[in-house]
Amino acid sequence: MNSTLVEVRNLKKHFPSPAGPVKAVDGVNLKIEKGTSFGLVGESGCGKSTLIRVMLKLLEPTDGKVFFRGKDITGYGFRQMRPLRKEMAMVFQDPHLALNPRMTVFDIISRPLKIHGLARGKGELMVQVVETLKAMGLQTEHMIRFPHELSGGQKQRIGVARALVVEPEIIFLDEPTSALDVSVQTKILKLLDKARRERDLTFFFISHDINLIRVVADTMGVMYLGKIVETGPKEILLEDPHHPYTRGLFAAVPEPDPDKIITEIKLTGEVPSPVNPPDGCNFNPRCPYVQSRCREIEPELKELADGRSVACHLY
Amino acid sequence: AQTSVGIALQVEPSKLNPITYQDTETGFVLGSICDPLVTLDEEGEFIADDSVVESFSVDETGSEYTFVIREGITFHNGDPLTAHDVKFTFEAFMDEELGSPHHRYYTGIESLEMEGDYVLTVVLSEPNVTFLTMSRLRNHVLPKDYIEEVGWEGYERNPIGSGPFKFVEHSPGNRIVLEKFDDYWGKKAEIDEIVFRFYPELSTAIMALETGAVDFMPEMPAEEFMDLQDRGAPGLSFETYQKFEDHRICFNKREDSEFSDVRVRQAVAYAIDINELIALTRGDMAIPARGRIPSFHPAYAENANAYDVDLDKARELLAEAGYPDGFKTAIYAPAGYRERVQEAQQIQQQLAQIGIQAEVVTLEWGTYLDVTAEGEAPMFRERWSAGVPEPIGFVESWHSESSWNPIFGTYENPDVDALLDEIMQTVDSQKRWELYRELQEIAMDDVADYPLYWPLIGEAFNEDLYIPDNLWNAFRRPIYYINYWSYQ
Amino acid sequence: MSEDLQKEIASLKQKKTGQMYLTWLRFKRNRLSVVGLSFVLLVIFIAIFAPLLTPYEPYDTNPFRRLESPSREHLLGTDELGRDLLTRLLYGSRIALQVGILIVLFEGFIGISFGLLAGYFGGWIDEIIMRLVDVLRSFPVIILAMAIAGIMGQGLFNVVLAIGLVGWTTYARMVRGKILSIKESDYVEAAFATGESTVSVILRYILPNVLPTAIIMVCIMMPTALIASATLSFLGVGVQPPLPCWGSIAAAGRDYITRAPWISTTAGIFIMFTVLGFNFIGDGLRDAFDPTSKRN
Amino acid sequence: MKKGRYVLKRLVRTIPIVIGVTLVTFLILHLTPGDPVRIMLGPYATPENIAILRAQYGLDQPLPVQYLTWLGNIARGDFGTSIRYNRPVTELISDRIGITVLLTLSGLFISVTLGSILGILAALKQNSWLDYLCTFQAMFWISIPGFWLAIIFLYIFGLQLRWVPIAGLTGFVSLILPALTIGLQEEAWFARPMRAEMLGVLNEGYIKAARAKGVRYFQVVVKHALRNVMVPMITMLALRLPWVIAGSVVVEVVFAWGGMGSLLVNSVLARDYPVVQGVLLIIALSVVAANLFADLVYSLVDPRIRVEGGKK
Amino acid sequence: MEELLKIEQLQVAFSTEEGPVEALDGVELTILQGTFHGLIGETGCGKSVTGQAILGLLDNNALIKGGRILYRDQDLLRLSPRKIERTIRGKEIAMIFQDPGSSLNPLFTIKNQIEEAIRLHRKAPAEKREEMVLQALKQVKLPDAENLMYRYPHQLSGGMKQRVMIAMMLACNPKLLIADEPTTALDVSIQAQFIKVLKELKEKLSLTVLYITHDLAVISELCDYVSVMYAGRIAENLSMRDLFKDPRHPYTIKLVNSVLGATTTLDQLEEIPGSVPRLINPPGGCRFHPRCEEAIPVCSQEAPPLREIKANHSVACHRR
Ligand SMILES: Nc1ncnc2c1ncn2[C@@H]1O[C@H](COP(=O)(O)OP(=O)(O)OP(=O)(O)O)[C@@H](O)[C@H]1O
Ligand SMILES: Nc1ncnc2c1ncn2[C@@H]1O[C@H](COP(=O)(O)OP(=O)(O)OP(=O)(O)O)[C@@H](O)[C@H]1O
Ligand SMILES: [Mg+2]
Ligand SMILES: [Mg+2]
Repeated sequence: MNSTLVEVRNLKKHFPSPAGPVKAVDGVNLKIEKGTSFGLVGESGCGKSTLIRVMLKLLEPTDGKVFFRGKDITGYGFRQMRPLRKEMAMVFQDPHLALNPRMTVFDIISRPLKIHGLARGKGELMVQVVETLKAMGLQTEHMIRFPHELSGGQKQRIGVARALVVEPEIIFLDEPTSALDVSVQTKILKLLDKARRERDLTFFFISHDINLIRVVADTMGVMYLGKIVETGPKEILLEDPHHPYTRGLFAAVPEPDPDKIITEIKLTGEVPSPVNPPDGCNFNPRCPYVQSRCREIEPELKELADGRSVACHLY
Repeated sequence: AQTSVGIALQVEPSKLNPITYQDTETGFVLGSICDPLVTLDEEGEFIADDSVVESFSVDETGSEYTFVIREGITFHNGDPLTAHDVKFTFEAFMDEELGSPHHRYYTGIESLEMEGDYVLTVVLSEPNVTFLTMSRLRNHVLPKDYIEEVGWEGYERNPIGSGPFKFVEHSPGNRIVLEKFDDYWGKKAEIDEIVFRFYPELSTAIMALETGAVDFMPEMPAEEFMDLQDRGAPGLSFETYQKFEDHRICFNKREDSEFSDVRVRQAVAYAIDINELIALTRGDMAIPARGRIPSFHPAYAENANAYDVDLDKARELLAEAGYPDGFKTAIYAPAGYRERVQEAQQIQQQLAQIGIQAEVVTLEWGTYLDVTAEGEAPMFRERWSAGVPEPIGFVESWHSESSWNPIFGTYENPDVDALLDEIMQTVDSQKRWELYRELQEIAMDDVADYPLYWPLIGEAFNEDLYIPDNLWNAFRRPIYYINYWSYQ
Repeated sequence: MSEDLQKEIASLKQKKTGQMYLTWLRFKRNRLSVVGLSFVLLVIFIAIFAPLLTPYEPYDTNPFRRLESPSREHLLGTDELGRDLLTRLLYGSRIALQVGILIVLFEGFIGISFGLLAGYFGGWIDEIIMRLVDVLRSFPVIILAMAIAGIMGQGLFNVVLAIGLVGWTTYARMVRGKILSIKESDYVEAAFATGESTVSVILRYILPNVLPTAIIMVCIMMPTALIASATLSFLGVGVQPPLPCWGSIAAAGRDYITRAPWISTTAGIFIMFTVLGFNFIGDGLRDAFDPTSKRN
Repeated sequence: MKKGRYVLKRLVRTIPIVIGVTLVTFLILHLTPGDPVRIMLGPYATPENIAILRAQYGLDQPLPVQYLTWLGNIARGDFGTSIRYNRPVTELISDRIGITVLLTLSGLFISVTLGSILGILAALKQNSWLDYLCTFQAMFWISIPGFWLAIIFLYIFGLQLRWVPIAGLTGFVSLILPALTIGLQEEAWFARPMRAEMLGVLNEGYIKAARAKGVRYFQVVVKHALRNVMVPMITMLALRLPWVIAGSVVVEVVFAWGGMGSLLVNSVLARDYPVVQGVLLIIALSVVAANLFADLVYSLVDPRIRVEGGKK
Repeated sequence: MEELLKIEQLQVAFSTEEGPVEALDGVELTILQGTFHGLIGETGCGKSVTGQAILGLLDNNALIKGGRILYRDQDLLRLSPRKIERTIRGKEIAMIFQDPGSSLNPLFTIKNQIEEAIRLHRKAPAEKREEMVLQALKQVKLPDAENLMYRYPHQLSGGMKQRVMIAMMLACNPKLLIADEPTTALDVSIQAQFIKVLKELKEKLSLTVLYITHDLAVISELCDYVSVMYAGRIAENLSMRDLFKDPRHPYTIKLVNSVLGATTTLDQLEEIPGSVPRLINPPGGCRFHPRCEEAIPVCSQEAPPLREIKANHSVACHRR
């Protein structure tokens, strides 16, 4: 039986800027069921990273609520959040930036254990760190290295190890492989997948690579300009994307197959600035099916019969 | 041939106002622009030569001074100089509003009376034999009409006088230029132009003199003079004369001070080797002092105890005073006064020999004045110089009621007070000199202050420059008589 | 298992060259910085052992042997009070280091603390501190210091105060800038995401990353401090005699530049070499501390 | 953001700095221990004189009132009256400011040109002997106290070689040594950043792109690189201005140029507070103005500031 | 088809403080007139260095240790820098770079920068140049070109900048365009638009392009021939079809199999064990051997030469 682990309601995050507020996240609703993997795709700048940071309370939301295990954690302060940090871990996009250059690998991985009091004594700490490292395919000798002495893939494995070591309930992954080469990417993906299956973890995975989301996610969401435009079970969405943006996006992905080439370009133009998103449906300037109400009324995220939700006046 | 003379000044004259200036440099410049009312001869007697008066006289009561002004003198703008101008000048000094630093010397004037255009009588409210001395009548006669027309600020911008040179320009921070006044009534200048240049940095000034960028530097420091002379710096001539000045150590003689005990002061006096100090900062450009009044003056006290170096005696005196192992104290000197700071360091070494550990404290001038006046400085290195022949200034501070008394460390001796009072009232100068001598002998026994030396002034100047011998003298000084200079 | 592990790690650690050692290796590669280091070490050595290096006392005057040119007896000649110049210069290293260190400590402490506050907390604290920095930086150090020392009086302490009053702004700006970039960095965010407290983030993540900058700053600011204090001496408001301070020796010697050029010159050279030393070290450290600055 | 708004914003940001500068200038002289008037007049002053002067300078008022009065006077161009010269401070400064400006600008000119040329050459010939020479000479000049350099220069070129007259400001020749002293000292501060910035810019994509489309290297350096280096160099210029001014104070004293620097030194030593305050304020305000000016210049050079639509 | 550019045994090293980096060690490839030639490989394998070597734009610390780059039978490596500058760059060969953000000079308008290229390589009177700028921008399908050319780079989005770059380089009228990962920084939807523009240009102008990327999917969209690089060497030269249908080199096979497609599952994905070697002390013999499952002793001793196994397909492997 699935139960909702994390839920956000009408979450908003606006950054002040000289030209007006940057509406990075602008009314996001989503639910992450326990034990599943939620994959969120969207193009660069649509607010994916910001969403994760708000959900993790690394940034204060402008509006909306975040629930964890049904509890509203929106107003939680540092102390209240602290025990939850053990439950919600995060893996960062760029492994070169996510590790403190002045800490050894051992320090980096053991810090979360120490913070949450998960190991008694130095011996136990070491055993746990080494085990985690081994699980990541690294050796004991890596423990005394500094990040700059590691390759990109190794660094990202440390990043994953840091998230896994506290045995969290859910891991938020912000494009964990986009800075890596394909061959290295495979390694990380497999490690993550293995960990998820072994530990019954919940994933919240974001990426701009649809193929990647397809591989790692059970449930999929598509984000555009700070909003979720379509979400639902992966198979349904991939099979038959409804939202014009989803369709355009899927069609634009090139295939590593000479027989399948992009024939038609459905997405023209560029993403508008999040400072001044268009009125109504914010996809309307690029939408081939645009109607007059699209320019005035913002479509709600409606649940359809097949289990997906879509924010479009067409449905 | 060269017709211009360059003069190096270390400080830029503040403003060319004969009434209000305080710095010697302004005096140097004004001395060529303006004529004095009376002058001094080589002995320090007041005379009428080179001045705007033909003659002057004092009545037998000593309270009426009559000046007969020379006829035919004109200011640089062509106006004639008359008794009106002299009166105007006196009034300017008396005018509190104008803020002359010498104002108080003129307070004794009751009235100024004119007889015709060329005779002025100054009537004092009570007899004062030193009126000429105190009112410093080296000061300059000013053009009344011109000043009334342009105002004081206008005057400062473009000062005129009746002197041998007229003002051309003052380029601030850079130079002041004067040119020969062709209609001068007296000895006409042979030099066409004087350029005063300002060198805040001593070494630069000396280099300027050496390279011929300037020809003369008034009151050059003894050390630099000695150096140029010893090296025989090419292109320069050298002259020396004694200044009316003395250098001394002052003690804080207030009760809480170690130096309130005369034996301690004597010990210090015995420990200080004046010859070393002179060697240090002046080479042979000084005469070891005996008493305070310089030796060329008739009031010189040959017999004032001079405390030749005697360390044993010094130690003995210290022990008697209760400091067999010496004590810790401090010697203060104003920062930026190189000689005084250097000598203080030497004295520190000398006192160390008798166990007195004196720290050298150098303070910025203003702070130095404050600290010494408030009696916070146990010992300090002082200097007194006078521009007039009456030596009263040297000794006045010993009077327990003098305003200078607390500043120089307080000193009380009824005999000294009585002698000083007597000096003030003695008209006969020979008798006065005698009293001065007696006074100094008493004070030296007390070591009221400890005089160190009387400096000689050496001037190095362009060897092509001819400066008459009679100007090399404490009371005349070449810088005030540039109209007598010439190029050979 | 855990004991074996500990042993294994201990042996690994032994084999592994430490971070400091690597920094040192990188530093050593830069020949100029080694030269700089040796200058500075020499100055420190001299400062410590000055009394053993010379038979003379720095304050012993001799009016009859002043301004002597270098001789066997007085290797660098004597100064204007007949003191042995070399002795004074050797002892002068003490004052130089003292002045330099005091200034750097003073301005470093204020600057780094304010920089930390401004950079970390941002907002109005940052605004106020940075405006103050802007204000103070509008005054040339020497000129403000001169005014302050001129008013408060001279002396070592006032020199330190006067120079430090503007000097700290340089630290504050650097440290703030560095912190802003560190604060924005993913690894700090990652630290918060794992539940680190603010204090811990500052101590474990921000400070260690600011430290190299701060150390480099010290090496860069030391020369400025030394030169500024020498200049104050020259302008007549610096450290006062008879303290054997290089700046005041060089400044006092200027009056004797024509007859005893060695006074000013040697003092100037002592200053120059020390300053050069710190500059070289600063340069070397900048490269040595930043392992990523070189291409792999 | 429109250019006008940018300019306005910069101006507004300057206001608190200007206020701060006046406050610091004011407080420095008023928070010092001791009574300024007593210090000004020295110990020989009578109590009446002190009282008169106190009233005259408004020192009997509470501090904030004094500040506001002072500020009001300054706004009207009245910097008070010099104690030593008994003349308006404004007049004293305006008489001398020209000399200091001349010296500062010529020193700045030498340092910027020399520094830029050396920095560019060093960057273009990275790791060559020229590069090392450039680094070394930069280190050398900044390791020498300015006054010492000035005196040595004067000694060598003035006294020994007699190439220049030691007579203060007497024409172009007399400008060479002072300007060179400042120029050499400051040159280092332009050469090294110039080198670094130039290296940075030369590594930028648009430089490679320009070369890839066949622009001659010389052209690339002159057109594409130099203009981009200008922005950080203008910042450097504004940043170094206080130091150049400080340098010219020292140089003025040594070379017997009576500019504002000499005036300041004399006034500090003579405790002529109104002058000290005036000079301090003028210098600080010109630095503020220079910074403002630099900001405005960027906006001319850099379209990212000039033209609306800055992305980040 | 005519060979436009032929690289033979190109060896490039960089001197660094830690020692020489042997970035390229015997690169061989041939670009045919009118084709798109892909160059793929993982980060740091030397793709960009190869591209830059062709144009003589290597960093100062580079040392060309051997080989030839034949462009229409003249060896570019033998040309003086001056000659390359005057006769090759822009005129014959142009290049666009990965980062669209930094490839345009922020201080000049688009028009100014394109005009510069036109002035250098095409004889046209000043009045006509504006027209040509407009033409160039329209050619790459930039909307609102009339206004756009007066803008500054910071006012454009990444995709637009990259298209301006192409327009600028094409304005030079080069015979060969080197594109160094031009789409890596772009979003998929923008990338698709960009690819489309390139394809159209290929047809219209019969453009020859050396396309550097690590994205095999893009290769499959655009390229006719492909060179696979590994650690400074060419592993395999082959046609695009062969890359997906008939790869021979163990590295190529792994690489192709590690790419996610629309239908691949995680289990199908292959990973390459170990990590890319550092080029300061590269492994002897075949540089791939430490990570190769099929390695035999000779692999660690001798570097395999490129051998043609069929037309337009050569492999550098001892086992094939
Ligand atoms: N701290 C911030 N201040 C102002 N704007 C911000 C801030 N962080 C993000 N933004 C803006 O918010 C928007 C969304 O940013 P975000 O980083 O969440 O996008 P993303 O989807 O993660 O993009 P990418 O795929 O490039 O990582 C962007 O327009 C970005 O410029
Ligand atoms: N100037 C240089 N100095 C030293 N090493 C260099 C230099 N330029 C490149 N290299 C090295 O040469 C190798 C090849 O670099 P290159 O930039 O060609 O890789 P790439 O294949 O383009 O990688 P990417 O996909 O990351 O762009 C790398 O190992 C790099 O570190
Ligand atoms: Mg992101
Ligand atoms: Mg590359």
